[in-house]
Amino acid sequence: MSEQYVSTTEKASRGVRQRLAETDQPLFLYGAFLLLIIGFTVANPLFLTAGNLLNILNQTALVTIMAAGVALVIITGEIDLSVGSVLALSGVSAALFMNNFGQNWFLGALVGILVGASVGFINGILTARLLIPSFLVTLGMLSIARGIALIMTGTAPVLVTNATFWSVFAETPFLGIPAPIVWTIVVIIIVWVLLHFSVFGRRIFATGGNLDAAKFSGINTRAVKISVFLISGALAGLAGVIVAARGHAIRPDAAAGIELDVLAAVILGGTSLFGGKGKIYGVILGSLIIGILNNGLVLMGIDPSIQLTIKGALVIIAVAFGRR
Amino acid sequence: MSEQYVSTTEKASRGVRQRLAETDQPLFLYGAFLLLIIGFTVANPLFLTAGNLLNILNQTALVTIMAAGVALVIITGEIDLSVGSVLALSGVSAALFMNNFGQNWFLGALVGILVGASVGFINGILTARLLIPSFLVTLGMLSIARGIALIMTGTAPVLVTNATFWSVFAETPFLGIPAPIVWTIVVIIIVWVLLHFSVFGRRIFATGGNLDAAKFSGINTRAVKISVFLISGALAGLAGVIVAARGHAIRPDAAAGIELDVLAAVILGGTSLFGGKGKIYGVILGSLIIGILNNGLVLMGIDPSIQLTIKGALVIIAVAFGRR
Amino acid sequence: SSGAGDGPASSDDPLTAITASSLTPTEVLGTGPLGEKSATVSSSELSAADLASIKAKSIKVGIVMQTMDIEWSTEQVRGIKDQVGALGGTVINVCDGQWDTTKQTACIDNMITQKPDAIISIPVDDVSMAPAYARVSEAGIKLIFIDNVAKGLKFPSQYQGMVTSDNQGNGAFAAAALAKYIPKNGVVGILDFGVDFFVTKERMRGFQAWMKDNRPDITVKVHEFQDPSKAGDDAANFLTANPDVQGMFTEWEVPAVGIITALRGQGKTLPITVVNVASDIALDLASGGMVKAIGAQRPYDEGVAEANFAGRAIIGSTNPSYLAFPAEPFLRNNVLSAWDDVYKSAAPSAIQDACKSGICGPAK
Amino acid sequence: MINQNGPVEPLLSLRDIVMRFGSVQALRGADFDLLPGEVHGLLGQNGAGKSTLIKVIAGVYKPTSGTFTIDGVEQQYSSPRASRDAGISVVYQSLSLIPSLTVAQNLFLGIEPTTLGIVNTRALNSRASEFLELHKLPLRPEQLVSSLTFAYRQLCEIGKALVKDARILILDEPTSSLSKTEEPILFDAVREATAKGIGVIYVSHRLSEVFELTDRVTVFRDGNNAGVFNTADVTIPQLVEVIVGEKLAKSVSTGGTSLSVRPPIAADASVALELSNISNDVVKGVNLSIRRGEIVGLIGSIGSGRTELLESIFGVRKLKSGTIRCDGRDVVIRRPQDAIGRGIKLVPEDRHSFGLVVDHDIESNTAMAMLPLLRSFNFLFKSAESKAFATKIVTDLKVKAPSTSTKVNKLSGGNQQKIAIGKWLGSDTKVLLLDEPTAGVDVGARADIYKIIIDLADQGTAVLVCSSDYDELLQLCSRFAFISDGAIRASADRSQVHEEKDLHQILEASREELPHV
Ligand SMILES: Nc1ncnc2c1ncn2[C@@H]1O[C@H](COP(=O)(O)OP(=O)(O)OP(=O)(O)O)[C@@H](O)[C@H]1O
Ligand SMILES: Nc1ncnc2c1ncn2[C@@H]1O[C@H](COP(=O)(O)OP(=O)(O)OP(=O)(O)O)[C@@H](O)[C@H]1O
Ligand SMILES: [Mg+2]
Ligand SMILES: [Mg+2]
Repeated sequence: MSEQYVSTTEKASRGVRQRLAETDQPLFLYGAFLLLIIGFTVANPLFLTAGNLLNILNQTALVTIMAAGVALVIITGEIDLSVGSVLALSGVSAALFMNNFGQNWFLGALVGILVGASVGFINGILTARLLIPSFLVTLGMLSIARGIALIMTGTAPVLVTNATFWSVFAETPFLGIPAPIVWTIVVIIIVWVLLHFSVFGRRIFATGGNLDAAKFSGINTRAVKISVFLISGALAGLAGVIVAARGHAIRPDAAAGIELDVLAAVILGGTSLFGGKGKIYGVILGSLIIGILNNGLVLMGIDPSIQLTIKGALVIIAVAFGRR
Repeated sequence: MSEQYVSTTEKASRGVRQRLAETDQPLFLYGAFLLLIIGFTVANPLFLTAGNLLNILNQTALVTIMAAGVALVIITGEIDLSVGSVLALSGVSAALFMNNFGQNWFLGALVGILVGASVGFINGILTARLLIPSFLVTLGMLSIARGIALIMTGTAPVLVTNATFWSVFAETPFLGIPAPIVWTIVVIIIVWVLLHFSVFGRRIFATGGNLDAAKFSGINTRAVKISVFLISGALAGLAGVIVAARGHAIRPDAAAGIELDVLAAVILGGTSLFGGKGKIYGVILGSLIIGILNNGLVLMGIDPSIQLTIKGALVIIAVAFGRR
Repeated sequence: SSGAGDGPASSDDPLTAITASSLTPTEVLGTGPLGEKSATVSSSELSAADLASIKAKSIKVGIVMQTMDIEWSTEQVRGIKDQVGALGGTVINVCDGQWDTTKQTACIDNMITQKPDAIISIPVDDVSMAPAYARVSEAGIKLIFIDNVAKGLKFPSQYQGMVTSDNQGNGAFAAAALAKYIPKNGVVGILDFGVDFFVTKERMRGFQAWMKDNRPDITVKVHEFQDPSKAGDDAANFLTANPDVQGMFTEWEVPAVGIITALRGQGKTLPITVVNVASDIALDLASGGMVKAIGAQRPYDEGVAEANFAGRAIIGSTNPSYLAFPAEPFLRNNVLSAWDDVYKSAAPSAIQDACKSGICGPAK
Repeated sequence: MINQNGPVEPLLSLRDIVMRFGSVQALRGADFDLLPGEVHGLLGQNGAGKSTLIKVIAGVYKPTSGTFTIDGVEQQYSSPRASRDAGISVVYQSLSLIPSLTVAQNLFLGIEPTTLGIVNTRALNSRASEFLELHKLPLRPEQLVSSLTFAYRQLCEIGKALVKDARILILDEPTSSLSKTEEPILFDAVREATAKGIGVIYVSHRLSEVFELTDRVTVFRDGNNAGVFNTADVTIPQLVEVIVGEKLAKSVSTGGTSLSVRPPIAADASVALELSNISNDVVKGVNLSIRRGEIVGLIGSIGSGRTELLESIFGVRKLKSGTIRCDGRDVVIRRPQDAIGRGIKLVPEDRHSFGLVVDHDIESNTAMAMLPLLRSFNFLFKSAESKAFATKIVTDLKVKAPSTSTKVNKLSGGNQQKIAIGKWLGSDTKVLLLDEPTAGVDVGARADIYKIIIDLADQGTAVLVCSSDYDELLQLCSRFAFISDGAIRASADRSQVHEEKDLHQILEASREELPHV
C-alpha cells in the first residue's frame, strides 16, 4: 500500500501557519488580549495592579457567567436573547421569596436559580418542540420576563437584607478573591467539563453541527436543546442572585440590554452563530477583552463618546487581526 | 492560499428536512394579523378608524424602512445590528450639514443617506472582504456610529430648521397620507422589485442559500454582500432623515435599541436567520404586527408592565399559531 | 490609600446632629422655561369653584411617560391617578416612551387618537419631541408637562402648566451634605450622566454651583458615563484611576447603587450623596452605609399637582406656568418622616428595622 | 499505450499541476489533456486528486504551481465566474444547488433571461420547461430544490451544467445516485455534446459506465498521472490494476458474474426484521421480512420510494399504518433514536445532509453514533476509546486522511462516504439499512466495504441495501425485492438471477404489472 493512512509524524509536521489558519478565533485572541494589556498598562500603570485586575474580573463576572450558558445555546445553533430579563426576574424572585418566606439565604438563591432554569426550560420547549425560531422565542421572553419582574415589584427595587446571602454571593473573599469571581470560576469549570469532556458536550456540538445528522445518529436533539436553554436560564438566574447580593437590593430593570454584551463575548470568543463550533476558553477571552476595554478606556480618562467609538473599533480590529 | 473556497455545504445541509416541515411563515401571519385586528377592534372601536390606522402606519414607517434593508442582509446569511446607530449618525449628519452649509434640504437629505450608505459599505467590506463575522462587524459599528454621532453633537440634539425638509420627509400628506408612509411605500416597492424580480435579487437568495454554490455558479458573492449592507445603511440613513424631519431636530442617542424591533419584524415575517429565505411582504406583515401590538395595547389602556408581558407573549403565540 | 476607607464612623458622623432642612436652599433655585420663578406649592390646590366645575366634567386624562420601568414614574402615575379619581375623572391610558423619541412620538399620537381632555407628559427630549407636543394643542387637548417643557411651545396656548421638583435645589443639598465629609482641599468625584438630559444637567448645575460658592477649596473631578446599567463598572474604574477621591455625588439613584456596588467590590467605603430616593439607597442611608444624604423629589405630590393643573386647564382656568416642589432632604436622622412625605406610606420593614435604635428620627 | 493526438489540438491542457492544502499535497505535478469531442474518463482511488483537478479547472482553487491552457492559450483565472466565461461547465461531486430556489431558477442561475435587470420569469420557466423536456429530465421548473430528494437534485445539478453552452463539460461522479433508468438521460446528453465538439471530462468509480461512455481515460494515483489509455485498448482488470496498484488488484473484484454467489439463508434462521403492511404517504403496504444473516437488495428506479422505505423503518418518516417487528416483537419506532436503540441503523444516501457533520473532524463523526458506549460515570466522554475507534475505522476502510482530527470537509468524496459507513461499525447491529452505501467509493475500498457487510451478516446482522449499482447488489445479496411507486411488486432469490440484465428485466416487468401506470 503506497499510502500511510494515519501518520503521527505528518500530524506533528503540520505547519504552524496551517494550524493557525485552521484553528478558530481563540488562539489569535491571545494576541489581541496581550496587546490590549500592554497598551493599557503603558497608558496608565494603575491598570496592571492586582486591585484593578480583580476589579476587571469582578466586573466581567456577570457577563462571563451568562456567556458560558449562552455559548452552549449558540453551539446548538440556537440563540438566547432573554438572559438580561431572566437575570432581573430571578434576582427579584429570590429577593421577594426571602422577604416573604423567612429570609433563608439558601432557599432564596435556589428559588432565583430555579426561576431562571424554568424560564430557560420554557424557551427550550418552545424552540425545540414547537419549532418556533429561538430568536423570536427569546426575544418574546425578553419582554415577558422583564414585564413580570416589573409587575411583581411594582417597578420598585426589592431589598435584600440577609447578610449571609450578601456574603455568599457578593462579598466574602475566598483566598482574597471576591465571591462573584469564585462563582465565575466554578461555573466555568462546570461548563468546560460539560462541553469538552462529557458525552453531553458531544451531543451539543453534533446538534449544532448538523441537526439532521445528529438525529440520524440517535441523538435526542430536542432534549439537548431544551437542556442548554435550561442551563442558560439557570446561569442567568445565578447572575441575578449575584446582582441582588451585590446591591443589597435588586431593581426590576436590572441588566437591561446586557444580552448584547453577552452575545459579543460569545461571538468574539470564536463561537459560530451558525452552531457547531465554540470553545469555553474563547468565551472567557471574549468576555475579558470586553471587560478590559471598558476598564482600560475609563482608566485613560477618555470621554465616553470617544470611548464608545474606540471600543467598537477595537472589537472589529481584534477580530480582523486574528483573521490574517 | 486559496482556501476561501473550502467547501462547506454547512448551510445547505442544515436541516433540509426541517426546512421542508416549516411552513412559509407569512402565509399564516395573515391569520395572526387578522385576529389581532379583530381583537383590538372589539376592545376599542377607535382602533379601526382611518386616523388610527394611519397612525400605526406612520409609527411603523421607520421600522419597516429599516427592516426592508436588514431583510436583504439577512437573506444573504449575514446580519446588521448597526441600523439604529446609523439612523442617528445619518440624521445628525444631515442636520449638521444643513446648519453649516446653507440649509439646502435636498443636499441635507442626500448627505444623510450617503452617510448611511457609506457606513453600510464599510460594514460590507469588513464582512465580505476581511471575513469578520457580520455580527461582530455591525455590533462594533453600532458603537462606532453612535459614538461618532455623540461626538459630533456633544450629546445635544441638533436642530433642523428647514421647513421644506420637514414637509418632504415628515409632513406634507400626499393624498392624505403622511410623508413617512409615502416613503415607506416607495422603499417597499423598490426593495420588492429588487428582491423578487431582479437578477440582483436572485443573487441575494443564492448567496444566502448556499454561499459555495453561488460562487461556483459564477456569482460575485462579495459584491452581493457589500451591496446589501450598503442598501441597509442607506435605508437606515433615510430613516434618520425622517426622524430629523419629524422632530425638527435629532438627538444623537435617537433610536437606540431599535435594532431588536427591526430584527423582530424581519424574523417574524418569516425571513430565516440562516439566510436564503425571505419575502418582502413578510417583512411588512412582521413590522405591522409589532406596530399593531404597540398601538392596540396602548388603546386598551393596559398597564405598561403588563403590556410588555402581553406583547412578548403575543409575538410567540403569533408564530406558534402559524406552526400548527 | 487615602482617607476613603476610614471615613467618619456613624457615632461622630458630621450629619448626625444636623437638621436636614438647614442644608436645603431657602427657596427654589431652578427657574422655569421663561426664566420665571416657581409658583408656590399651594398654588396647585384647587378652589372650591374649580373643583366643582372639574367634577362636573368627568375629565379624561392620558399620561405619556419617558419610561415606566422606574419607581419615580410609578409614583408620579399613582399620584395623578389618585387625584384624577378624586376629581371624578379617569386616566384613560399610560404610555411608556421607553427613553426613545420615536417611541414617545408614537405614544403622543396614539394618545391624541383617544381624544382625552388633557395629556400629562414628561418629554424624553425637549427639543426633538417639540413637533409631536405641538400636535396636542392642535387636537384641542390640554397639555401639562412634567419636569421639562418642549422647546418653543407657548404658554398657555400650547401647554397649560409645568410641574417639577427643584432639581438644582436637590443638587445643592447633596453638595452641602457631602461637603461636611470632605476635609479642606479635599477631592470629590461626580458620576455624571454624559448625555444631554435636562433634569440631570439641572442637578449637576445645582451641585457644582454650591461647591463653587461655598467650598471652592474642594477639587471636583467629573466622570461621565452614558449607559446607566454599567454605571457601577464606570464608578469602579473611575475610583481605581482616582484613588484620591473622598466622596461621590451622582444624579440619580441608579448610578448611586452602581457606586455602592463598586465600592463594596473593592472593599472600600466613601460618603455618597445623590438625588432621588428609592428604597435601596434609603436602606443604605438608614443603616449607616455609604449613602449620607438624598435630595428627594416628591413624585406623588407632583402627580397630584399635575392632575389639578390638568383639571384647571380643562375648565379653562389658568395655572402657574412653572411649579417646582422644593427639595425634600433625606439624612439618616429623618429617614422615616421624609419617607412619609414622599411616599405617603410607612417605610418598608427593612428600613424600619434598620432604624430601630431610633437613629432615623420619628415617622410622621 | 499513450495515444498520439495527431493533428488535433487539445481543447484543454494541464501541465505539472501542484496543489497543496497546507501540508496535504492533493496534486503532485499532474498532467491532463482533453480533446474536442471526446469523453475523457478520469479515474483513481478516493483521494487521488480527481475533484481537486476539476476544481482547479473550474477556477475554485488556484493551483500552487503548474500551467494550464485552453485552446493553447495560457489561463490565469482563479474564479468560477472566469472559468464559466471561458466555456467551462461543471457538475460538482457535492451538490451546488441553492435549496431555496426553484429548479428553473437554479438551472439558469447567473444567466437568467432579463429585461432591464428584471428577470423574465415566464421566459425563465418556459425555457426551463423546454430544456427539461428535451433532455427528458423528470423535473418541473417551479419545484423548489429543497423539496427534491437527493437523486432528483443530482439530476437538477446535471441539468444545470448542460443548460449552458459550454465548450468543456465536466462531470464529477454525476451518477452516484442515479439508477439504470436515469443513466440514459445523462449518456444521451453527453453524446449530444460530444457531437457538437464539446470536450467532456467524466469522473466515475463505475467502470462499466466508463467503458460504455469514454473514448480515453486518465488514471490518477496519489496526485499524479498513472497512465492515459484509449478505452478501446484496455480491459477492466487492467484498469483496476492501474488504479489500485498491481499488488492489490488481485483481491479486488472486477464486477461481472465471476464472483461467488452468496448462499441463501437457512429457512430456520430467525426473522430479524418484519414489516407488515406498513404505509404512509410514500410507502404503500409493504410486507417484507429479513432473516438474521440475510442481505436483501431493494431495487427500484428513481422516485420509487426506496429511500422512503428505509427512512420509514428508521423512524424518520411517520407510519400511517402497519407494524414493524424486530426479533419477533412488535416495536414502535418514532424517531431514529428508537431504531438505534433496537440495533437498527441507516447509512443515508445524502451523506452531507444526514450522515455527517462535515465541519467536524473524523473522530467527532465516528463517535457521534455511539455516544452511549463512550460514556464513563454515566457522564464523561471516553476520549481515548473514541480516538482508538476512529483510528480503526480510518485504517480498516483505508480512509485517506492526515489524522483522525482532520475535518470531514477536507476529505475527498469517497473518503467521506467511508466515514458515513464507518461510524456505525462500533456497536452491535441487528438490522443494517444501506442506501447507496458505496456512492463515490473506489473499487479498492468497495471490496473492503463489501467484506465488512458480509462479515456483519455472517455474524447475524440482517441487511437491507438499496443500490443503483446492480453489480453491487449481485455481489452482496441473497434475495431481491423490487419496489415501484412505494410498494414491493416482485421478489427474487439470488439463484434465480444470473446477471444485471435479469434484475433490470424483473424490475421492468414488475412495473408493467402496475394497475394504474
Ligand atoms: N480543502 C481541502 N483541504 C485539505 N485537504 C484537501 C482539501 N480538498 C481535498 N483535500 C485532500 O486532497 C486529496 C485529493 O482529494 P480529491 O477530492 O481531489 O480526491 P478525489 O480523487 O476526488 O477522490 P474521490 O474519488 O473520493 O472523490 C485528498 O487527500 C483530500 O483529503
Ligand atoms: N419529479 C419529482 N420531483 C420530486 N419528487 C418526486 C418526483 N417524482 C416523484 N417524487 C417523489 O419522490 C418520492 C421518492 O423519491 P426518491 O428519489 O427518494 O426515491 P428512491 O426510490 O429512494 O429513489 P432514489 O434513491 O433513486 O432517489 C416519490 O415516491 C415521489 O413521491
Ligand atoms: Mg472527488
Ligand atoms: Mg434514494
